[in-house]
Amino acid sequence: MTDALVVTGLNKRFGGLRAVQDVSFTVKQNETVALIGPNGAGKTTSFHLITGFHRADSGSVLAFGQEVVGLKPHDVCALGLARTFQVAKPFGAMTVLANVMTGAFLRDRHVIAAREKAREAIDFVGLAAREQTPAKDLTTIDQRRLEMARALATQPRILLLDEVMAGLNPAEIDQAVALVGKLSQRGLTIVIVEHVMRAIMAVARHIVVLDHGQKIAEGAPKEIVENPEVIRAYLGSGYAGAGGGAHA
Amino acid sequence: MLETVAQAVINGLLIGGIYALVSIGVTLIFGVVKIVNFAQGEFVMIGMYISYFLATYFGVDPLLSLLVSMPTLFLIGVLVQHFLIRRVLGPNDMPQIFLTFALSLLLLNLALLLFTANYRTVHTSYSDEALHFGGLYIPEAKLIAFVVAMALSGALWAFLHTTDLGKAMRAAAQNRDVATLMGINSNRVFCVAFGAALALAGAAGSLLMPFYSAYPFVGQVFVLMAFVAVVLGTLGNVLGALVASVMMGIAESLGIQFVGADSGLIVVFAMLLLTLAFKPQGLGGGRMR
Amino acid sequence: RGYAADVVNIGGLYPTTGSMAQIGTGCVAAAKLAVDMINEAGGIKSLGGAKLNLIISDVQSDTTVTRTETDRLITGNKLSAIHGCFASALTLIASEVCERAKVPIITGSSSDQLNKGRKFTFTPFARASQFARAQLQMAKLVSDQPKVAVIFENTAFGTSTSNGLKELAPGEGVEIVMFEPYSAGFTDAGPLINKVKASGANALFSVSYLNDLILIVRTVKQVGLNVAINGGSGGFVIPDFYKNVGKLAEGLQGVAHWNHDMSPDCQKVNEAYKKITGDFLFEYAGGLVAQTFMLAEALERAASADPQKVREALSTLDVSSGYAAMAPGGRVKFEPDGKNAYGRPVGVQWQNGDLASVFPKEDARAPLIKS
Amino acid sequence: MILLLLPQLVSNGFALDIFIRILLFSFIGVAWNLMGGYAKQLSLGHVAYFGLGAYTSTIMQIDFNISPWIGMIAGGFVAMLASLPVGWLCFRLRGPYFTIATIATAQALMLIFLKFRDFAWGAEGTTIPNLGSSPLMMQFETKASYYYVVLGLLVLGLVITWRIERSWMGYYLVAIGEDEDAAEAIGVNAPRIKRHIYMISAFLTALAGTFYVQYIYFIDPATAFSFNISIEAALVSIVGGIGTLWGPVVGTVLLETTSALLQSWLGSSTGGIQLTVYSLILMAIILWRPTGLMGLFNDLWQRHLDRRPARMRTLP
Amino acid sequence: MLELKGVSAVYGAVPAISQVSIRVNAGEAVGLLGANGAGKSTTLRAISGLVRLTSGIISFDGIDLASLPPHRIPELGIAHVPEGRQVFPEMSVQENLEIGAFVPRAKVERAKTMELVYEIFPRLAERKKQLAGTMSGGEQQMLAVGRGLMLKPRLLMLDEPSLGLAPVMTDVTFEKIAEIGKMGTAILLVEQNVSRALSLVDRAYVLESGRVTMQGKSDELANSKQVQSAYLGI
Ligand SMILES: Nc1ncnc2c1ncn2[C@@H]1O[C@H](COP(=O)(O)OP(=O)(O)OP(=O)(O)O)[C@@H](O)[C@H]1O
Ligand SMILES: Nc1ncnc2c1ncn2[C@@H]1O[C@H](COP(=O)(O)OP(=O)(O)OP(=O)(O)O)[C@@H](O)[C@H]1O
Ligand SMILES: [Mg+2]
Ligand SMILES: [Mg+2]
Repeated sequence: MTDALVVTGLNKRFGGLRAVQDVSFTVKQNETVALIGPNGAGKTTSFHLITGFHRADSGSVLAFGQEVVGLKPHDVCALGLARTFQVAKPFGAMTVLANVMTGAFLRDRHVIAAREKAREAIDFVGLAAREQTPAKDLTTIDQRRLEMARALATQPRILLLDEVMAGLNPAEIDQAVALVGKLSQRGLTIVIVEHVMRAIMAVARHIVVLDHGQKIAEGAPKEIVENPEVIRAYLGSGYAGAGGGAHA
Repeated sequence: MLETVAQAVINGLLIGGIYALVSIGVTLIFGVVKIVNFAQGEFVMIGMYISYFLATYFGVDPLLSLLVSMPTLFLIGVLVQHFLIRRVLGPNDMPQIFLTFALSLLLLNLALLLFTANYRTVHTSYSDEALHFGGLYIPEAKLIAFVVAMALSGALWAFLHTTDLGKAMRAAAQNRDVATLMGINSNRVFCVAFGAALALAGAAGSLLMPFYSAYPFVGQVFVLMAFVAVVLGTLGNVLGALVASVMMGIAESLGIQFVGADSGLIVVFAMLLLTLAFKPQGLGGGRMR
Repeated sequence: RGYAADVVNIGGLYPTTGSMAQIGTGCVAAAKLAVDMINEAGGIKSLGGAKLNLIISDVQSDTTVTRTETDRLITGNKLSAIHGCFASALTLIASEVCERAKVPIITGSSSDQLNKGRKFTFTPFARASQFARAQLQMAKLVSDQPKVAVIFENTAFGTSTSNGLKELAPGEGVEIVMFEPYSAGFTDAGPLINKVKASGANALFSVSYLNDLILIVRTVKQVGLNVAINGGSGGFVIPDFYKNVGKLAEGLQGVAHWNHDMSPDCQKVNEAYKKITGDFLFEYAGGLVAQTFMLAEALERAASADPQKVREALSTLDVSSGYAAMAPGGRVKFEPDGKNAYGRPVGVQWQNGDLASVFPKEDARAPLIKS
Repeated sequence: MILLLLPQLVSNGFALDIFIRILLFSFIGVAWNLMGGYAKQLSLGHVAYFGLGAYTSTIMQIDFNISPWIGMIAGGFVAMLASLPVGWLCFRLRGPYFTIATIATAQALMLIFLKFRDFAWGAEGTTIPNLGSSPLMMQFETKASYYYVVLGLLVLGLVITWRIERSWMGYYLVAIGEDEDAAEAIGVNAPRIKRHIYMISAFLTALAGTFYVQYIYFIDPATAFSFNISIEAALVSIVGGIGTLWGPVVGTVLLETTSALLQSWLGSSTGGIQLTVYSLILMAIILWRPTGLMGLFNDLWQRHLDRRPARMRTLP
Repeated sequence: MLELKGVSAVYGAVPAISQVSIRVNAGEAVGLLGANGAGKSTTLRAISGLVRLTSGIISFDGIDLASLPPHRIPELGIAHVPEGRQVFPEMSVQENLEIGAFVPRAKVERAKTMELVYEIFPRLAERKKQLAGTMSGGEQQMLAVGRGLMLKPRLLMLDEPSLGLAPVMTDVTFEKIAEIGKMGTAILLVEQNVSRALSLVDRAYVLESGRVTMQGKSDELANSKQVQSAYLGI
């Protein structure tokens, strides 16, 4: 079985700053991988590179064996890679339903079919009650849910989630984690960026750690939280001390 | 031949200074208030009429009348911002554009009603004189206008970049609510910006008066050039607008000389479209400077 | 009801707003003056002293508005005739509407296109091509070897006039060293005059509207260029020109449809107009007074307010005295294409702040001053 | 229905003329609205296509004696083709950059038609030959016939808009107008969609150009490429409500009626009054309803719906 | 120092908070907890004058805030770090911080405060010239907090300061907030990371659907069954 996502030697500079340096990692099909690292480590930039919003200076990204570096974002999406944005970008003037239908049209141009698919995605993320609300009137949290629903409506095979759980309280995080779990059960491959370790530990099979644009560690969650390098750069002593149980 | 070219460049440079005054006003309003002011040309017209009437009835030299036209237009700017523009500020830029468009139509026709369509000219001692160097000449009135234009642009740039009020303007432009949290009165800041931009238009009017005629439609002649200049020099970028204006003046002049007298604008438009094709953000890069 | 004869409605189409408002407002004043004169003199006698009723409409210097307004004037009022729209694009449209509605239109516009296949369009004044010939002949009067730079605005007015110049120059023994259209409404005449200077011309023909011309004349002064300027018609022959350039205008030549000193009649009307507006009667406005009288004359002969009959009367009109004959050449008789068989332009020169008729001899009221 | 019978009911030619203008500018507004309203690409250079349509059919008619009916379609295709390079250039730009680039292209086109005098009559322009009544050549004796032609165009424009609005394309357009990056992220090929809608919009605008020339019997660059037409196209949509099916129509009805009434009341008085009043009214409308009059109608409609049981309110 | 009495506010016709009464004493750190959409941000916005009150009184040192124009409120020494990293995207990091000290009371010590901010967030010092809009999410959050500190506030209101911060950074930030509190600045903290928040504040209020439903000392709340199940996920 081909791997879902194979990133090799990815590089991106902004002026003098090397935001992403020689990053390589592999995501197997139907696996959930977390991308973590301190602020400014290059996680969002990596997402931009994979989905075509930035053009990589060098390196390759294979999605199910197909090269996507150089493709436009819509082509990448058509190949089955859907993403969310760190700062949600809803279509403010459209209703929640219309937002999600717009995503659904990628696979089915019929309005009625698209509406069906959209409703399903909306239900899935728990926004059914707000179906007719204009997106600009949603709370930031709901806007992120909407963005997930919209991405799901494109029927992706790989879903890239950028901090969709930021700002949730622990109880809400548990719900969100369950949601991601359900997506995984449906066969989706997921790459998730998150600073909430409670969530990472719960969903990720495999963790890739970036720092200053470079990969500093990679492995199973258990190994990662004990990796002194990761503790120094990212988790902080507070986390190690609390033995991973605390909310962070 | 060389002389002809040199003269063409001088001519272009000088008129570019006037374009700069108009376009910097447009770019300032865009940079701060985030609207494209289609009525900017009509405010130049008002400046011209102020200078004209002061010169005709009180014998005030148009250059001195700068001291009246600039404050008057500043005040008008504050009022326009406070009573009109403020009400349509929002994410949608269509109403704003058309509000200023309607304002332009209003001012133009009001001028027609009050001042008739007649052309009005002021003759000063320096109006039709020029400095001659060999075969080259520099019209005095235009030279003065150019120098004052450059000085005003420089002052504005310094203001925006070194003073807190200047920074506050840019902050308010980017996020009004958060600017309020910083203690910035965005309403007042916008009024000041709009006022300053109109004061520049007023200055342009007064500086034009010694060598140009005032009439109700005069603003439209300059405003198209100003728009091209602000886009060419990146919207909101004062330095960019200045450089672009001067470049356009020179391109127009050379175009008239070497492509054809009816092709000055074509050359300018071609320059705009080419620049945008290769640098969609304009020459000034992506930000307000 | 039919065309009752207690009042006769005449339409006037003039831009009193928009870019041509300048001339349009003067025309409206002149048209009103002419109508008052006719009415005071007893109206149309063959219609029992019916008064003329002038219905003015603002065509806003805009083509769509012109189309609509011409229609509105014709259908909304029982019009006997229309005059108006000196600007050629507007006149062409108004004329097309009038042709289809079968209402005669008399106009001061000099566009040659107006004389192509039209039955209801009458043009009592000189045509664009005639202007060119007069200008060339005047150039010969000031210099033995005229080397002319022709610059013209890239509008209908500019191109049609200048085409004549180019065609006729060789025949008139005039050398054209520069022939350039320019974009009307420029911000700076510097580059253009720079080019004229480089051409080595000793005479400059500028086919321009007022503002461009003001800048051109002032720039020529700044450059210190020594050329004889002929400003043609249009913006050059209106009072505002002198008001704006002052002394610089002295000695500049032009050609006009009409001039206020051509005949005692013209002078009389001029005085009356001056009393109202304070300015002298400029060509389009003066021509309009004459046109109004031509219409009155035609109505008189037709003894009917029916537009068809008025058209018949106009086409057979032949006057050589009175206000209706106030045209250079002194006689008005329309040819089948609507041209005045005797139409010609008058050469003028700014002298002491006034516009003096200097060419041809028959119309001259003052000698041409050679600078 | 009433619209169909209108010419029979209204005998006054002037009133009919106003209706023709209303329909024509509604149609231009509808064409503009497809791109400017739904996809929020504020073009102020649509007159470029209007002019190209006008010139194509007039050149075909006068130089080759081809019926303007055919010329009209040909003009549409010329405009469509022309929209490709213009779109290629302008769509890389966003916001005011886009707007000003469109103004510049339209102006440049006018200057080119002015410059090349031998190609299409230059600045002098030309009048349309008077053929009397000749429906095959789009010349009619009665105003009513012109009325039906332009009514047909408007219906065409509205049907196209209606179909697009309800389809995936409509959703894509609005999405692009809201946030192009987000649209790309869900697989919307924004450049292509914009290109397509621009072509449709240009095509329709060009049809209006042909009709216009045939109706006013005259063409020259200043008329065919008048900035006012670009403005009017956008203005009627904005006043009526952009991105709505009926917005441009509502806006045109309001603005054209106002301007026609002002013109007939004040048209003969001193220069400037009617336009002064007109611009005041325009400002008042924009200040009062920045989102357009359709917003008002929708609010009223919503209020009406609110009084009914909630289940009625779910969309189909 | 700060007192809200029966404050209500609406968005359009939708009530966002109703009859909210809270108090922050001088030098005290107070938390504002609650689920999404409970009205926490709205409460802060009401204090800053960004939403209009439909009823109630907000007073600060006896001054009625609702009667002041919103831009006068920071002059009193109230800093508000808004939710969701709202930096000025087209200004540099340094300019953002300068603007943070726009009011006269902060301007005098601007250079010194800026040193302090750079010390807390070295990343900002490294990127003085970078446009704020191109910073990463977490970097922007640091900038927003830093900008709030620039005001030299007497009352510091923080709306989810840890949003998007890496765990190490969260630790540092909370430490510094605690330090600032110890130096006498009153703090009003909105935070989803409830256990963290409770360990920092002295007292807290719990909002539910726009109403205050619980209040008390932080340790009391931390031990309350209700809080534990609803907000701590225990
Ligand atoms: N357009 C840009 N210009 C300059 N620098 C940039 C640009 N975009 C990103 N950067 C820098 O590149 C680095 C990586 O940013 P990125 O957004 O990928 O971080 P991140 O890992 O997502 O961090 P966070 O967890 O804070 O969201 C940051 O230091 C950021 O400031
Ligand atoms: N701009 C707005 N327009 C309309 N409703 C709004 C707006 N902002 C907030 N609301 C509504 O007001 C209520 C309170 O929102 P608020 O942002 O204060 O909640 P919060 O407690 O800060 O939540 P969060 O944890 O999501 O930040 C919510 O129901 C929300 O939907
Ligand atoms: Mg990030
Ligand atoms: Mg909040």
